[in-house]
Amino acid sequence: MIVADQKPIEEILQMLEPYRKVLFLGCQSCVAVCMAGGEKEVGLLAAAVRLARKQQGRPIEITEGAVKRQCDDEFNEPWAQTIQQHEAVLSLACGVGVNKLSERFDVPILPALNTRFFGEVERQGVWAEVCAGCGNCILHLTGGICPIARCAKNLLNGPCGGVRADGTCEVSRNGPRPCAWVMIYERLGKLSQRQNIENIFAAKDWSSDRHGGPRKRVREDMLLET
Amino acid sequence: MSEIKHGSVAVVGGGIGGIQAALDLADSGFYVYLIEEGPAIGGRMAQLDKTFPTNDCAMCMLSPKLVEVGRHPNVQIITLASVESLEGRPGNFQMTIRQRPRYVDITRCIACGRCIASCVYQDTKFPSEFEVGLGKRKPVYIPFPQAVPLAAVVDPQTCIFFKSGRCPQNCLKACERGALDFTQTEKLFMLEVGAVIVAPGFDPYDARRVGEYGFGRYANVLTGPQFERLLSASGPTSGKVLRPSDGKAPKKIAFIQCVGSRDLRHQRYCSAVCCMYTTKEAIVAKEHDHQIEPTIFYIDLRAYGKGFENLVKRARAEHGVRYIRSMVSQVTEIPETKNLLIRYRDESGSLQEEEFDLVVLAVGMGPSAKGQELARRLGIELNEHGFAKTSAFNPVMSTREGVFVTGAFTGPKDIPETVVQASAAAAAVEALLAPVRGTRTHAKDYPEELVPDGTPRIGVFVCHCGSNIAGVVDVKSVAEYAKTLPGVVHAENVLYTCSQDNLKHMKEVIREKRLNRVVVASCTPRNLAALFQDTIREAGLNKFLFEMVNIREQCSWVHSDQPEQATEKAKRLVRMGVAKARELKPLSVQSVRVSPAALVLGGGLSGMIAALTLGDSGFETHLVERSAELGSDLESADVQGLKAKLLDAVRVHPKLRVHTNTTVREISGFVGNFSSVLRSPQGEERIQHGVVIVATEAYEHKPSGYLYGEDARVLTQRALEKALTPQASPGLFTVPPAAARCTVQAEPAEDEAHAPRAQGRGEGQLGKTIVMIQCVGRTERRPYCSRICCAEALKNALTLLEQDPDRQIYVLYREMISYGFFEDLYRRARDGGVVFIRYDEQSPPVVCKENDQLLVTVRDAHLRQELVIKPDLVVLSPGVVPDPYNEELSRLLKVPLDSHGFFVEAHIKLRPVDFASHGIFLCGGSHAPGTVPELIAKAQAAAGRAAIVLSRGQLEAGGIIASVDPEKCTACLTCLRECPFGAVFINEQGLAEIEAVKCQGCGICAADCPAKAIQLGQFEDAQELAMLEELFRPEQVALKALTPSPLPRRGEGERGRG
Amino acid sequence: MTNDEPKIVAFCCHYCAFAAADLAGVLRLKYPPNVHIIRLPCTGKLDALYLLKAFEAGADGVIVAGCLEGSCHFISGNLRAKKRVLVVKSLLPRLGIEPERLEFFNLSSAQGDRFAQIAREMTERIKSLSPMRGEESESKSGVDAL
Amino acid sequence: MESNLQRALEAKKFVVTAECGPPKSADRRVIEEKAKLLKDWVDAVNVTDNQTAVTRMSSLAACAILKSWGLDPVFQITCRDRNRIALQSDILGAYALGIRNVLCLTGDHQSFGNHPQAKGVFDLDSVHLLETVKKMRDEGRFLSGDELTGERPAMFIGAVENPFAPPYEFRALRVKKKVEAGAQFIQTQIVYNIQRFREFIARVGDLGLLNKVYIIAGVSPIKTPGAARYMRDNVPGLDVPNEIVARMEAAGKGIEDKRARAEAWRQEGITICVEIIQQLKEIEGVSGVHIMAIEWEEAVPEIVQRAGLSS
Repeated sequence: MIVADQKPIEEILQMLEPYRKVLFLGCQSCVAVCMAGGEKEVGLLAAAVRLARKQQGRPIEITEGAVKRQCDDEFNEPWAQTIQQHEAVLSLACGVGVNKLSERFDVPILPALNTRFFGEVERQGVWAEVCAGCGNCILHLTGGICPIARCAKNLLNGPCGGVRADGTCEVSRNGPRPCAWVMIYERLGKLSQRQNIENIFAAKDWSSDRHGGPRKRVREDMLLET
Repeated sequence: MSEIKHGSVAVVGGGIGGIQAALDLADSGFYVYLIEEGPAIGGRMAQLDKTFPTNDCAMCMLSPKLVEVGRHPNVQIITLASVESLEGRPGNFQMTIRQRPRYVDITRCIACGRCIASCVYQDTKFPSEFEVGLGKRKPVYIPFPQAVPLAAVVDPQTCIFFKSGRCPQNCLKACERGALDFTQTEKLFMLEVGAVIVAPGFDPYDARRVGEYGFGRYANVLTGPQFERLLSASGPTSGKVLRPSDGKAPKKIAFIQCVGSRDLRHQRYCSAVCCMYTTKEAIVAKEHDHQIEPTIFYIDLRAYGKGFENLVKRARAEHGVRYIRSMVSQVTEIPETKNLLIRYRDESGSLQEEEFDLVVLAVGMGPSAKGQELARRLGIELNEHGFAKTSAFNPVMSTREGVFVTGAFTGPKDIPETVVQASAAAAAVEALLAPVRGTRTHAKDYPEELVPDGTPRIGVFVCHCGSNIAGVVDVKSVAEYAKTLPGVVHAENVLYTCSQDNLKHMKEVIREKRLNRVVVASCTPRNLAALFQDTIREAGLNKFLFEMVNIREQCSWVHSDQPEQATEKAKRLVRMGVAKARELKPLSVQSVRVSPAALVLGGGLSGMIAALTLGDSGFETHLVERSAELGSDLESADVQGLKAKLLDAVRVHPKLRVHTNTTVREISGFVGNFSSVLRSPQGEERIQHGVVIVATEAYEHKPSGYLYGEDARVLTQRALEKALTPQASPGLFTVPPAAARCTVQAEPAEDEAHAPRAQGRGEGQLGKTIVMIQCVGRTERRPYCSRICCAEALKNALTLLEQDPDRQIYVLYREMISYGFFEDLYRRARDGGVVFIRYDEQSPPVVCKENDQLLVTVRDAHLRQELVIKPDLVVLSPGVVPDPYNEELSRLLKVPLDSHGFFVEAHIKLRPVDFASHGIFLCGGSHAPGTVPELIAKAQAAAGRAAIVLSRGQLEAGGIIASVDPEKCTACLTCLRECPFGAVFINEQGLAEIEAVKCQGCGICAADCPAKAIQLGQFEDAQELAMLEELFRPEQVALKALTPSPLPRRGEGERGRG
Repeated sequence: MTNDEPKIVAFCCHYCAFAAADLAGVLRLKYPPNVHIIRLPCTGKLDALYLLKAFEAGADGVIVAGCLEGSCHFISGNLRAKKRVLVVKSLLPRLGIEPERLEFFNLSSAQGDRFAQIAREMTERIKSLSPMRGEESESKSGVDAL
Repeated sequence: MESNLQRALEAKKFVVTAECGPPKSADRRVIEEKAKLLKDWVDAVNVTDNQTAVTRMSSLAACAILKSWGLDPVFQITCRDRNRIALQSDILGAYALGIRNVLCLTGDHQSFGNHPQAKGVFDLDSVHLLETVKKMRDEGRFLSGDELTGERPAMFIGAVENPFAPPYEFRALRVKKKVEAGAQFIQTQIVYNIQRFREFIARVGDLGLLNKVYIIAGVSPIKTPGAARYMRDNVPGLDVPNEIVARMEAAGKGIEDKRARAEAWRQEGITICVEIIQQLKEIEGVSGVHIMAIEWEEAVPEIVQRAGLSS
């Protein structure tokens, strides 16, 4: 799932500064699941913005809505007329939704979210990055634990020396997290597959990652044009 | 049996025990007469501020029960009534009742208080029974604000009209409802009942009789029950702890324990609850006022129940409560300050004097005087202490067949034990009267529901409540205003909306004006909403198309000094109510069939009792036991008779199916409809059942150290018990249930090695000098009191002495937990020469060996010196631990375990044998350690609670529950993770769905659903937001269209704008 | 509703705070008439949106009152509500609204006096703040008439 | 063979290397001062590469300065700031400047430095870098396989390992991977816990690596008890036993004069360091010590002398 955060309200208010009539459009997919951009958040954010603007003495008119998936034109299309009746759209989708709407409509599409990462639900209210979408998976060798996403240095031959005595990583944004390589080592032990990492992993071909430029996937047989 | 005639039951006593028994019976198909001496039900619990060990608010727990029993169609509450006589036989009793006049017609009284205000006595003058004399009342009064029945009462003892005959009777004139009636006279009438449950409770010991503490003479000496009222927010001081003498806040408060208890001059037995209620009062006092320094003087600190130890720890550590182990010899008052001087010996034995601002006496539980009279009239026997006589093996059976006893009438008890016994007594009655179940109860018929059309047609009824509302609020203008609101097609003001004539009128208006929503603006919905809902249902409307606006308790009564403001507020509240009503939707209630069978897990004492009770009540019951035989926990010789009887009864019972060598592999479903797979060596079998009872037991812990297992002269109390030929009569004492299983199954070799050798020595060969060590291995990991070990040690010590009076027996203990009547054993043991040596938790006794001589070294906490004993035998009390199988059951049933591995009940006070998950009940030692009678009562209670579900045949599901809009659900699992009741599941479409039967209607899921896919019936967002929008809407702003549009919904957007 | 009295919404749990408000009535305790109670089955039902909507609708203060901790009829509803209130409380100043205008309370059904006291104290507390900006502009335009 | 360090190791000398941190300025005199201080006492000098991700003078340039003063520099190069193109280019340049030793590291994470906003590169990890240098040297090819068109960088290749970070059993295996990748010598994290270090060496020995790679144990004198406590409590991958902290604390006890107390602490720190070196000397398979006297280079001569290592 794509995990996103709502931008700070101050930043959103600043973005909306020039407008008096705005559509707040949520997305009921990933960002709803990660509680950043579903219908509930649309309602909350709209109420907050209306309140703030009322306090500033510059009321704003907000229409609220949410679509099933903002990354598909077909879901957005029913909103075409509504979108055009507004000065701007504040999209509560991931960056994909903002791009998608921008491609289609000549109205400023503003991002309400910061799109963060591909994540798992660690427990309710906590999402963790576990896949970096590098395009070249080695999870079968590392016990299903991705060193690219879960090691701060993307090491392929870790762990580095910065492992704390309790096995957590010295780079600890948002609290201690286990060193990916300690996890890999322990997991492979359980699976009796330690030999997987006794040999040297080759230097990674990053061309499959976004470092190789914007990516596209094509399924020839599914193309409709002849 | 032709004799079983009446499907009705008399419950005598309207305290928490009587209420619980009445509700259980009424819910399972019996008609109940709830007979109460006083003017209102509620009993002692209503007077409490908080309850231990959780310090929950007593009234918050009790009040919903009061309302429930008060409104129950199959319960008739008869107040101011006493039993005159009881004739007949079980199943066919004739009970004569004498009812004193109330001088108030409760069908007319609306508890407005005008009669009280107008009484010729300007000031409250007479001591209030409810306030235990601390507060005052008038001759006409309402017993307490939450009383049921909620009506005034006239006390002829103090009413001047009755005393002198000369009174202007202002009250009669003041009552707008004509409810007062001084012509009422005493009535005698007869009830036909199949059985009787007697629950008259206890009398607090009269502290005046313990003269040395000066109660009644010194103003600042109070009793525990009085102090409880001081702490209560609704008490005489509004919850402020103030001294009676000068109204000042006391700083140093002394609590004196065992006032009247454990005292040959007074009550010999221990009152069982005072240590804990005092601890609670000390904590709550401290919470009210941090300046307070509480000191508790005690003899033994008896924190033996579930969660008790923890409360005491918190009292010491977090609240700084000072505990002093000392008997206070005297309290004297310092005349100038009215402070109190307490003289006591401290633990080093030196005499101390300390001054306190307030003294609270922990008075014990005495047998109820009225209960004793009642016993005489009912023809049941009392025991030597004046409590009801019961059999150890049927703790709720009196000496007269068909008459059951419960609660503190059978001995000192706390609330959960009382509730357990109440449910147990109800279960016993159900079993007795099973053939006539449902013959006296009635269900109401309603017309078919009209299907409302889309446009709201709202009727608004604004209540005067006599002058209660109309005296402050301009009711007429509120009704006029209501007419202007969108959707309202009828509005009127009514003198009493709840009166029978108005209810009839309401139904007519609904039909004539084709109303499809009704708003009543009157008093609190907590009392009367159900009445109005019932009324509109009688008129063919769905009962959820109703909204109640509280303009009495939350308007006229609190703003009586600002009538104009109150009127404006009433308008706003009505406007909100109407706004919500416009959005209301009919909600459906479906019936779910109940599989009329039970699954009982655990074939020990508790499991057998529960299964037999259910079987006797007519329900097919599967009794599942992991091991090869039932009752293997019943090992002690004194319960062999019981065991044989139970095994026989189980074997021949036509309703029971016994599955030994069987485990449960899977349990699915919900209350009323469980489906389980049982696995045995014969294969797997799937069974359908409506309820589950978890009845696993607890084991004697296997001790380590103390040379146990190394020297055959060191054994456990259980092993000793086996080695002794029991002399005592059954019922006097108890054994730890299932304890044997540990020794027999877990460590057979070792135990056999002990027992035969001990036995080999036989009587008299156990040695002359015997040391018993209590609380063996009670550590941080097992910090709870096992409750039963002290009594067991005392019993064995007495048996040893009976065999050979020359024996020297030492009992090394931390606290002597001989609660209730076990105190007799303690006293007899002391009289018999048993030496009791108390040791501190920090310095436990040490057992070692020197040249084959056992040596026990102990530091006597009282003498503060080390003693060395050379015993022939060392007996250990290692406590009990819950069945390790509980962990698996906990996972299978999704029911919680506490940190020690015991199951956690739904509510420690009021639902002690229920799990929070509906349809699953618990009993047995794995719930909490207990004596045989305690476990039997718990097993009966669990069976009784389970029988309520089974007896219904159908369960109602729906109404105010949450539901998921599958169009919007993104299956994020938030609801599934949050639901406290496990009501959410992911359906075959991969979307969240809510099991209607399990949903309790809290709305947590609806509030957190990120896709806004969940709504809670009657509290939908559209309804709540409509109220908010209307609340402060300035009049000039145009009214919204009749059907306000909520958030543009995704579906609409997609289809509508496409 | 007088213009100088702050307008307050109190979201109350049916089992405790609502019952406490009833008890305040039974005891005839006084509190300002601008405090309006909305009954919830449990404060667990309280959507954070209601809090913002209450301010949007013109409330000057919002009270949320649930059961004492550990006493929730639905096990954890009051704890969920408390967290939501804290989140909205931290949001308010960023919208230009004093966080003191919103408060969460735990009380039992027996605390009628405490309910009245809370109602009075919140009223006083909000009086001490400068009026909400939105209200000002509305009053200026003469719309607020009630 | 142009590496002094390699020569000394092959001659079975118990070598001493020291560390030189470049300045946070463009001042070459700082390097020169340190060069003068260390010149006669050590076999080689490591130059750190923006250590702890704090920006300093380039390691390559500082190495060149040391070289010009006649020292044998060890060029520390990290993967944090350079991708594979830059890494290989710097190796070539270093060799051209006469630098003969290279120590390949992954590098401290940028979040610990003075530019936590920086983008970390981590294109390769240290093992890959070892392979790359080895390939350039032995096969005359770049990592991509493309050929070098002339002189190859004949570097003496080193790596690091931390015996004191979990998983402890894996650390020796990681040495093995590094040796296979091309490491000829290993410089370790600072040793305070001799016991754990012995276990590490034993494991390395069990893998048959001790005759394939030179192990140079890291040591470092402690200046103050505060520093000891800080290292014990706050630096991941350092294992400072309590007794060492206690010794440092005891050293200053009762000394009122601040200066005298500081001096007592320093003396005790150096004594502890010397004692550790003496124990390390006794461990078979340890070929020398690497003295990391961070910003306290003047202690190095005293340590070397007192440990009886002076050449």
